[in-house]
Amino acid sequence: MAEVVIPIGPQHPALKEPVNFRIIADGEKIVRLELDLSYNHRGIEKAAEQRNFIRVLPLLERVCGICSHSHATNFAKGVEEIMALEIPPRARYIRTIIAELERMHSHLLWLGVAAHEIGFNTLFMWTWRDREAVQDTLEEMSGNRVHYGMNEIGGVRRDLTPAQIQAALSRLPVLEERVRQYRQMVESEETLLMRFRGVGRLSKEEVLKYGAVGPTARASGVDYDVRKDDPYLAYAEVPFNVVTDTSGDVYGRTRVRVGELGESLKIVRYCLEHIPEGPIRADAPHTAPEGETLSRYEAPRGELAHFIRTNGTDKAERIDIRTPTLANWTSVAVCLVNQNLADIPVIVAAIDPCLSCTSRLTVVNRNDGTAGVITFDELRRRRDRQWDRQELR
Amino acid sequence: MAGAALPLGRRLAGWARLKSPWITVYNSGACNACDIEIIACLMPRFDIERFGILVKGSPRHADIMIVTGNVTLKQASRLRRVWEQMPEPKYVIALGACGAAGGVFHGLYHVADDVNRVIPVDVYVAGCPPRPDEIIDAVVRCLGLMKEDAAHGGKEWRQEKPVPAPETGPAAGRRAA
Amino acid sequence: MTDSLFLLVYIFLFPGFAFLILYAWALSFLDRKIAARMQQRVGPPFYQPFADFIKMLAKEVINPRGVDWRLFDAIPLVALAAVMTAFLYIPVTGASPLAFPGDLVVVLYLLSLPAVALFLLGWLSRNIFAAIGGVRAVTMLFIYEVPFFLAALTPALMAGSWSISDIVLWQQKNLWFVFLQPIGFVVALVGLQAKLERTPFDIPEAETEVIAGPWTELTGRRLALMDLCVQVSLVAGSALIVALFLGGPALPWTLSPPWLNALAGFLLFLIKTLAIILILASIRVATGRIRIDQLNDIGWKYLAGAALVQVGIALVINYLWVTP
Amino acid sequence: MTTISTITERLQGFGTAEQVRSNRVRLKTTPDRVRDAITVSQVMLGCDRLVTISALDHGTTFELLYHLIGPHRIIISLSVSLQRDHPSSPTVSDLLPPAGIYERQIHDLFGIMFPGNPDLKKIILNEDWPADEYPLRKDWKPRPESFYGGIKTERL
Repeated sequence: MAEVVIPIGPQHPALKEPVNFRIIADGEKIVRLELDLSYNHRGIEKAAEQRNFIRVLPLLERVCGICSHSHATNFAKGVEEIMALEIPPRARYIRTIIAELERMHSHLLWLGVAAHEIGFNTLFMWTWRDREAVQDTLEEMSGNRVHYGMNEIGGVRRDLTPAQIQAALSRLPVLEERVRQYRQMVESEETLLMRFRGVGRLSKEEVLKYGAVGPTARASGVDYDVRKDDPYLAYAEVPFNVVTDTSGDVYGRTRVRVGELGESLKIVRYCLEHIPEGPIRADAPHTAPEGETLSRYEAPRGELAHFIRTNGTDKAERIDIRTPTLANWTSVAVCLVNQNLADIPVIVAAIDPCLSCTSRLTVVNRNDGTAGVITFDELRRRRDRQWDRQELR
Repeated sequence: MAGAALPLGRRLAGWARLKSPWITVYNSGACNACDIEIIACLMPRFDIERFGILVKGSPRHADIMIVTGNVTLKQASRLRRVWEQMPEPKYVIALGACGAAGGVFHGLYHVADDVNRVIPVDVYVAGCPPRPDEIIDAVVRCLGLMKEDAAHGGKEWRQEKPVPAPETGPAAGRRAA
Repeated sequence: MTDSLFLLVYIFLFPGFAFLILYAWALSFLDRKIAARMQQRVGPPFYQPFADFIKMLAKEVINPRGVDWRLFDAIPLVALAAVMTAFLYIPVTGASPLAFPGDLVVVLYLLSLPAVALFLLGWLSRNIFAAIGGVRAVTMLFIYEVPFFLAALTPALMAGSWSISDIVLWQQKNLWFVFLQPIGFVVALVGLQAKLERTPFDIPEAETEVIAGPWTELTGRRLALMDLCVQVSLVAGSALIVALFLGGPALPWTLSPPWLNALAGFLLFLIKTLAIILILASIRVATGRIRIDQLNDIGWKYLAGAALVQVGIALVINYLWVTP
Repeated sequence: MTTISTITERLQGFGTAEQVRSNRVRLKTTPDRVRDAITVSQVMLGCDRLVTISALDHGTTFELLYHLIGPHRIIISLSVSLQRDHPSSPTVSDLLPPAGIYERQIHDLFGIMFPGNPDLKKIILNEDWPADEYPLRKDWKPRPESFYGGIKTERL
């Protein structure tokens, strides 16, 4: 039977960001997949080497609009480690609060987008309605809805007033109630279950082999979570659980994310109630001594790793950013094979791809479905014009 | 008002255009922030459908294209092509500091900075990212432009010089052929 | 003379094309508004479908490279004409003056033309997404058409006539078919939802999978006409279900001046179609999209099965109650 | 039980291993021994998971760092130094599938060869990016006469 090549992207409604897949499909079944993520390559890593630490922070925040705090915090954390700088406890707590609020807004966003991918627009609207409450809290604390600009080397830039803490605490009960509703909805809504169950399944062994991270890995029962493994910020003092699931499919990833919403709410509540008094920043030198660190951080999408090498000046020698999405692509290529064409958006969305993160650097990956081994074929000249293209072979 | 002199059909079309602007979003290399703020516009709090605005997947159906972010070099030719697929009359909104001048990415080796280098931009929106209300405001300003254009009978009256198509490289030339 | 004038008015003004289009816009506005309210949004203003239509008419028409533009122009027109014609046979104020024995079959046939038109459009577009969408549209046609036909068949069986107006008359004398054949009613509603390609059956135009499916390459007046075609289908389809299962515009007793009778029937028709729209909109809001293989399962296993059971029950009732 | 001291001890055979953080061991080794070191880390030390491969430009040499982690949550960083002219290191993508992605991007941005990787084609950068230009090398400057990504801007 003839195989059809379907180019998806760089502009496609399922993708809020540019990426190009070439799906080779047989009828409605996917045979193979080729990925090209380079559309967002901007050269941030090069720029990060040419700017000083103060200017790098806003730049890294704009690696990605959804996990902006993750990148900035992770970089600040790494540089502080090289400088051997202890940041004040209040600053740690504020960073933790923002980080968990960010995780909540990201997971709510994901839940909505996943619902949208299966055409369930009502859930999409509802989660985004509740996301506004999180956004309001973030805006009150940081002054911005998306790029918070809270971090600086040695602490945070804004303090939380008691009124802000009260306002944030007053919003939590509603969110807790809504998260309970979503958990119920996710576990009982019929069309949702039909589209999520058994789709894009990854076994525990596959997750370990292909190096998936974050909720994708935890949905398969792999309990990697940097917050527990290598506690940073205030996570060593805050009680919380790592949410895992055993099903390994999109449904499991949904349950993990909804579970993490609840955990994040608990963390935010704990931090707001137990925030210590004191200064919010330590005096940081402008230059960092020679040194290197692998700074890891549990971003909403999974483990984010920054490898930072400093050379005694106020600029970094090298900042190597490995985003969770990049680590997850290999596993996506594996679990897409032999799936239904209609499930592409769901499976791809299930890792919560953050392409602007990923394609500071670009990857093409392709998978030989039958053998289950990653082989890299020749990258053919891309046909980017999706609108009038049809190729049969 | 010049509108009174226009025939009824034209006036009706002009009115309908203002009441039903459909948008398509093109991420030309942004950091996502603008995109999620556009999606936030669809939400119950902002609900742009009450103005008749719909977000369409196909540029063939759209009246207004919102370009988010700086244009990466790879996206430049694609952006131009998607823009060419939109039916007239079409308008472009460049979102955020990146759309206007590259923002924090200004001068990076893989960024073409300004959207206006690739396609003619009608409205710029400041902010990093702009708030949803600012995005809605930009669409409304764009509607104002539409109204004036309808009165002037075209877009030419406010363009000093047409934007040239970007000089494309050998590979891009091959693709187009 | 008066007869042909009456026919002209009936076809072109009321309740023919002019009313039909206005009512289609009204219903599609209501549909969007109901959905928006359920999603806690404000929703569009009342003139929205009209503004959309005018705007699309005024837009540039683009002929994609290699596309036969004559066919591309003709297909939306044919689809729209088919659906509008179908509506003429459905009783709105009283029995349709165009009614003839067997018009139910014609209506069902005409109502399935838009799906074929979508398939042709998708296939002609020379666009991979449009082609996939077109194939999906026609695959879906094969799935939902059988249960839908069977569900529409049962009232005809019981009433002993293939004329919609006769079926309405039968219900006036006896009982609405929704009470006699509840399963058939549900199957017909689900079938109609699939016919109109609304969630959870919007598989051919699934935005996140195939952009806009067969619609992807449509611009300007083609898009406007095709959009209008779907909106008119919404009216025609719900009117058909009203006529078949909810007793149509018929009142249980006859009012003295004929115009009052017609007016009351018309109001009944409006109320009943609005109720159908409310149900359809609720289904649309409360579900996500299913996959085409899942639709295949549901369609053949449950819908067709339920419709067959309904036919069987109808035959038994016929034997025991109606025939003697 | 794998502890940080046993890991350090076990890896001494491949070069100089030292503990650089409470949970991180850094091993300096050579390109020809890196595959063996990774196999040992995988099989005997339980580090079955690749965090990332980082590449650095030191001016005269390139440095590759393979960061591995396992269930014991201890990171092993294997550092490999490469010559600047004809930098190459054997691929590890058959041992660790995710490494394929990282190797490709390092190849594109630094021009480091990974013999054995079945497909080291240009991927990160545009199809018309000039050959032999690697933007993350310290001495790279855009040339005005070249096309980058199908567009020529006056700035470049």
